[in-house]
Amino acid sequence: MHPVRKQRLYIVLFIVIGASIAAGLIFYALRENMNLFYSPSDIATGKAPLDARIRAGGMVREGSVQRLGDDLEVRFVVTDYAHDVTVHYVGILPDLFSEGQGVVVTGQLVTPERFDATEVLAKHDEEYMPPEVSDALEKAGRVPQN
Amino acid sequence: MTCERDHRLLFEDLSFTLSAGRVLQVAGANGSGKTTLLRFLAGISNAYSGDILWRGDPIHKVSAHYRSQFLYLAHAPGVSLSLTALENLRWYFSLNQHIDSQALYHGLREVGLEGYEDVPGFRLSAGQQRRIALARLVISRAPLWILDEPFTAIDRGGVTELEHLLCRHARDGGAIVLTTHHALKLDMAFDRVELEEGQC
Amino acid sequence: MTCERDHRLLFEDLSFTLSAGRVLQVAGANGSGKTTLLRFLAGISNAYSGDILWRGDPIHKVSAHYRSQFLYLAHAPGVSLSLTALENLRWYFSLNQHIDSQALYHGLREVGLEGYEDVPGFRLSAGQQRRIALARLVISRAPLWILDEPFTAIDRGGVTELEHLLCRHARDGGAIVLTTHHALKLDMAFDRVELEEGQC
Amino acid sequence: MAIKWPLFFHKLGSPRWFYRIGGMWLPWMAALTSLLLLVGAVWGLAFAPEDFKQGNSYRIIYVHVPAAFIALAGYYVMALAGAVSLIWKMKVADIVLKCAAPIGAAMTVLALFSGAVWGKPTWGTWWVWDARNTSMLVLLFLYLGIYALYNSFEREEQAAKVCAVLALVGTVNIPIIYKSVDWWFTLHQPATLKITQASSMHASMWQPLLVMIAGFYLLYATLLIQRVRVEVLYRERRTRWVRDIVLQAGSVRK
Amino acid sequence: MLGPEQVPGSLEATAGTLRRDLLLAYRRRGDIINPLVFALIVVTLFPLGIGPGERLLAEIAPGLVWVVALLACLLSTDSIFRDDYLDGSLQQMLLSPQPGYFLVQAKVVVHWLVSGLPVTLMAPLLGLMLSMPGGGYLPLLVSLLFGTISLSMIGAIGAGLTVGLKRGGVLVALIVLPLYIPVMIFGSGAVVAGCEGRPYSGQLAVLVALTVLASVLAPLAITGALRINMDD
Amino acid sequence: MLGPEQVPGSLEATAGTLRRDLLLAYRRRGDIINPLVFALIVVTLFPLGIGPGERLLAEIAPGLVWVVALLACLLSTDSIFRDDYLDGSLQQMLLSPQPGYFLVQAKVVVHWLVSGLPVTLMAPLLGLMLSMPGGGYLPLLVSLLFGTISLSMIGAIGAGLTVGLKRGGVLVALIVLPLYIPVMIFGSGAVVAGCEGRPYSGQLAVLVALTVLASVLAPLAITGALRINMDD
Amino acid sequence: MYFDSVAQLFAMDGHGVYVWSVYAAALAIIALLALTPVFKRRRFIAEETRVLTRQRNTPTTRLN
Ligand code: HEM
Ligand SMILES: Nc1ncnc2c1ncn2[C@@H]1O[C@H](COP(=O)(O)OP(=O)(O)OP(=O)(O)O)[C@@H](O)[C@H]1O
Ligand SMILES: Nc1ncnc2c1ncn2[C@@H]1O[C@H](COP(=O)(O)OP(=O)(O)OP(=O)(O)O)[C@@H](O)[C@H]1O
Ligand SMILES: [Mg+2]
Ligand SMILES: [Mg+2]
Repeated sequence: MHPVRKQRLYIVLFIVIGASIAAGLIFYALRENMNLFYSPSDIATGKAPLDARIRAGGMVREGSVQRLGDDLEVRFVVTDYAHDVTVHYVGILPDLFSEGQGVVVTGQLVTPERFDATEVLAKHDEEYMPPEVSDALEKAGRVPQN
Repeated sequence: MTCERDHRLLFEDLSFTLSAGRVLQVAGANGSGKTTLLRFLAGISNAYSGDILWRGDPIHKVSAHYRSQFLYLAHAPGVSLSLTALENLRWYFSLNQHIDSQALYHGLREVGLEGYEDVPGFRLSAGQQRRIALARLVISRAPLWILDEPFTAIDRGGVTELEHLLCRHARDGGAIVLTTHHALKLDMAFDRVELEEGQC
Repeated sequence: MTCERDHRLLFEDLSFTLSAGRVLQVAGANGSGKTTLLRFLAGISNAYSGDILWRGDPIHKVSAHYRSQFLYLAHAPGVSLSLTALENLRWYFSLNQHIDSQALYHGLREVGLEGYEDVPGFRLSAGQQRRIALARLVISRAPLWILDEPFTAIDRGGVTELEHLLCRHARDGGAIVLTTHHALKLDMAFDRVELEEGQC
Repeated sequence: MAIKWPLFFHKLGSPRWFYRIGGMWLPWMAALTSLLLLVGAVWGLAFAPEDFKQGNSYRIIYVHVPAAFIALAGYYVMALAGAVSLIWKMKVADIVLKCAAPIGAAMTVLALFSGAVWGKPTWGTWWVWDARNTSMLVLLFLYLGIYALYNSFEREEQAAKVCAVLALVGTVNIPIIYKSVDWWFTLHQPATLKITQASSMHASMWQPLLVMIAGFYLLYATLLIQRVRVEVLYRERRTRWVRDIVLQAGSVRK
Repeated sequence: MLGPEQVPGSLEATAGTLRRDLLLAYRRRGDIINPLVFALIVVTLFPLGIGPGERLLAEIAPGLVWVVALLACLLSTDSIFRDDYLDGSLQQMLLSPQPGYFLVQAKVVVHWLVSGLPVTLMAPLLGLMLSMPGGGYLPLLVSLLFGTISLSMIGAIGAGLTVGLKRGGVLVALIVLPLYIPVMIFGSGAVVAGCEGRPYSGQLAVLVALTVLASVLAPLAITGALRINMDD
Repeated sequence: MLGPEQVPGSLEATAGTLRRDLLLAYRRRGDIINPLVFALIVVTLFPLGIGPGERLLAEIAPGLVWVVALLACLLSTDSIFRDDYLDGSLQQMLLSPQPGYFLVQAKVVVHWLVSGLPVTLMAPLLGLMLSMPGGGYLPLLVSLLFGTISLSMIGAIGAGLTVGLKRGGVLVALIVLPLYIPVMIFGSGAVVAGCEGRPYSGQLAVLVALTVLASVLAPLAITGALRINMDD
Repeated sequence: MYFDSVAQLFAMDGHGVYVWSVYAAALAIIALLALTPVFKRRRFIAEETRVLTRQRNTPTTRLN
């Protein structure tokens, strides 16, 4: 074979082999759960590890927020409308935190039902509408998120 | 064997042909573009318009083949000062030509570095360092030599020897392009291209 | 004015004296120790035994004074390529001598860099860059010049001019030590010290 | 090249042609851009209704989203110009590569700034290390890297080629970065404007947004052409046609 | 004229370059300790800067060790091609009839042997100094082993792009760090997971995939960058 | 013979050197952003490596910002004298009849202007990115302002010692970091105190004292180092 | 207009600072981007005019 062609062939071969190995590995990795983020359903089905620093998120269930004592301890239920998990948190909640709103909490799972949070972030969803529309929707019996 | 080169426009219609067995000196004052021209010939830079042909083909079309045919000696000659003379040559030829070990020793002997084969480059003087690169000329079988100021830092005796070497290569059917500010004295006729300052 | 230097033992009893109005060429093959000797003379290195005397005093005793008396041009000449020719010279003389601006322009004109005063160094060719350093010779009033291969990269015309400059300095009562592989042609007599390879 | 390219492709590569055509288009584009941005901004600021949850702070969307879109698109413009410059050695592509970097970087800064300011009232913090924020910050670094690399070369041709390589390598990396940060942490909201489904935003609110997005795309094109034209003058300063322009514009005394 | 049979094959040329670079590395064997000591010192700076609380240190340990390893590699990367560029060897290499791809790969591999590998081997010690939990050591070693390879490969792109510039140092860092980020996220992710007793094979798989990809693709970019810079 | 009246005074020589170096810095003005972006990127690496938790980040913020500022200065330090050494300017400077002390000081000051000062000005942004508490910003600015001066001075000693070596980078870091430690302890100490609402004027006073000492003593060491390296 | 008064438009129920600062920043950045090439062009013309004037007045240099 012409030497220049031979050189090119080697290079192409090298790249093709490398790419296939990489593809295989990625395929394997996709089947593993690398996520640090768990939904209440994941937690309920036992996918989340206990006593490890993880993140969870979902909606704050309406009417579930309870202030305990006069210090900053709060308890609320995070739900994905399939399963629930109860979150304990001591600290100041962000301004936008409210019932029916999305949150991301960081902390650890003490038991499969109880999550002790060290951090609470309010998450905003992609719905945008004027208040009148939202009121109208609510009157018509549709909750304007998810 | 013939090698042809045409080169136009930057040097305003410069055009020359170099045939096997000939030596071509590129002359001109400081800043007239000698180094620039040699870099074009070696295919390092292509900031020119016009064509440089090697046996009828533009060099950038046959670059891998063309690169095996010439030896280029630049201001920085590619000699690593942390390596010995021998190690430097061994690497160079592992890339360029099949050579046996004896040839390397022979080459170093020819350029007056006998006894310095295993001395690291940084312990040598400016001229001795330069001679390591010149040893390649003795050893290589590449038909075309492109030499930018090969006589730099070389002493009187060395210059004469190098001139002999150039003649021998040309007589053996090789071709040489070189620049030098030194008055070239060869035992044979050679061509000159003069670059003028305004041209560039 | 007389300048004396004694230098011993490394070059096995080398000893010479340089007087005002004289030019001394240090000659020798590659690796014979020319650069090394010049570095001793400039007080850069003191890995020698013996004495180097400036008007009777060892140079390391009168170093601050001695340093104001000579101009040293090394392989790397101290020209910053990010600055223009003019800026380079201005800085050099702000350290070494009171000079007026006109002298700088004059110096650059003398070495053929007229019109290149405000061009950054990296845009110049090898020889033009070297000429920036040579402009110091035209301008400076230092009595002693120590020049290591001043002709490197300089074209034929430049060499002749530089040789004239050397003569003029010597005639004006200056002293010059230089190395070169080039056959020095001066309009006046000059001394030579030959270093032999075995000596070093 | 064995392939015959359409004539306009060759012309596009000619700086002179680009300068002339760009000059013809520029005033119209600038006028339209100003109009769109003005209408969009006034509409978004004063006429669009407030959001039922975020109140008025959501009006930042009319700057944030277009700026973020442009910041991302700008990188691909740059990489594309780099590819063209490496493959076809087209002068104008070199110049586009150079000019796209500062504009893209500025838009990235704007997206970051507006996002940070928006985050204060909505998330309660100026900055969180979520996937969108982080990858946007990295995008800024890529822009700055290109800019710094370009400016450290003394020869423009070389600078352009080197940056073209970097831009291409960066293109491979942007999706990887985005994906790698994505599984890692997300707080930023998902897409509001969806191509496949109806937007989850009320019409009275997304109409001005569309105007603003169109305005920003046009703004980007205008700014890019404007910059490229000036850069063309610098690059071609030795040519007759640029000298003629100089002679016309300035007063060369005899 | 020189026939193609007189030109050494790619394998021989790559071996020659490998031998030369190993020899150079051996001549400068003192340089191996530089990144090591740098890593050690930076790891010492942290307790001094943030206070010596063991809990806090343990918590940041996996990330910190990775960041430090990365910086140590980065600092040595900038000079992969510098010397060869200055003395003209690089030019000779690129003007030889050999494909740059494999030669460049050989150079990067040697660079990894004298920088990435030692740092990897020292990493457990750094972990220990920061009281990193026991489960993290295995993923630390494995992730750094592969991670440093890709760092060398990616770093070499930056080194190649800036080889013609006098002051590469910080510029290389600037160009290269954004490209390192995915590697670091998966690498340190694996170590964090290991520390907390979670499975980490997924992260490692992605890391290895990135490494393999970088190893086969980066030489293309490096060779291109070097060729561009040769024409200064 | 040249009389002493023909030799420019120290003031003139220092001014000349200052002008030259400022000019060089101006020609390479793009380089100013390099340490800035480096600092930004390294600060970005940390949340990615150790996780995005705000509490943790805020806790390590003062120390981290200081360490990063220090590294950014360090990386640019290595090249203070490099170019001048390579092109022979340094040799000419030391062979001139001027005292090296002031010339060297001028060079270091210019270096600080283009590296330490910008990093200082950017530091509050870094603090913000790491959610540093509000009380820390003032001491951060002041401590870095003085701290970076002494870092430049001390770094220049390292740069001077290694200027003759081809691969300075890591070695400089190695030599210089131990000397930096006291500066960093007091600097980050002041910031930590500020974050926690404690008084910090004591630490700042010590820091300023160290800076003044470094500024008057370091030039001696630097000049010595450079002279030794000239005789290679 | 959605708001009842200009004052309300500026205040935006307390979110005015955020919203208006973003729009101001956008304006500033766009203005900066649009004006730099204008100045650069002016500088270019001035520089080149000087060069051409010099070349006109020195007959040795040719104008190609
Ligand atoms: C510094 C912080 C922020 C950064 C860097 C950032 C970045 C981005 C980017 C890059 C996009 C474009 C995404 C795409 O093209 O797919 C985007 C879109 C968007 N961002 Fe942000 N953002 C930030 C904060 C926020 C905040 C606080 C909000 C509001 C709660 C927000 C709301 C939006 C919206 C509504 C979109 C449009 C989404 C779509 O339709 O695709 N952003 N942002
Ligand atoms: N990097 C550069 N950028 C712009 N112009 C340059 C550059 N390098 C060289 N030049 C210019 O190109 C011209 C030719 O330079 P070249 O180095 O080819 O000259 P030369 O004939 O080799 O001179 P010398 O004998 O001094 O080595 C010079 O006028 C020089 O000013
Ligand atoms: N750094 C060094 N360490 C040890 N030996 C050295 C060193 N530099 C040079 N030498 C040796 O010292 C001798 C003299 O070197 P020098 O550079 O002075 O020679 P030179 O006469 O200037 O030669 P040239 O004409 O080649 O420049 C040489 O034999 C060289 O091998
Ligand atoms: Mg030349
Ligand atoms: Mg010598």
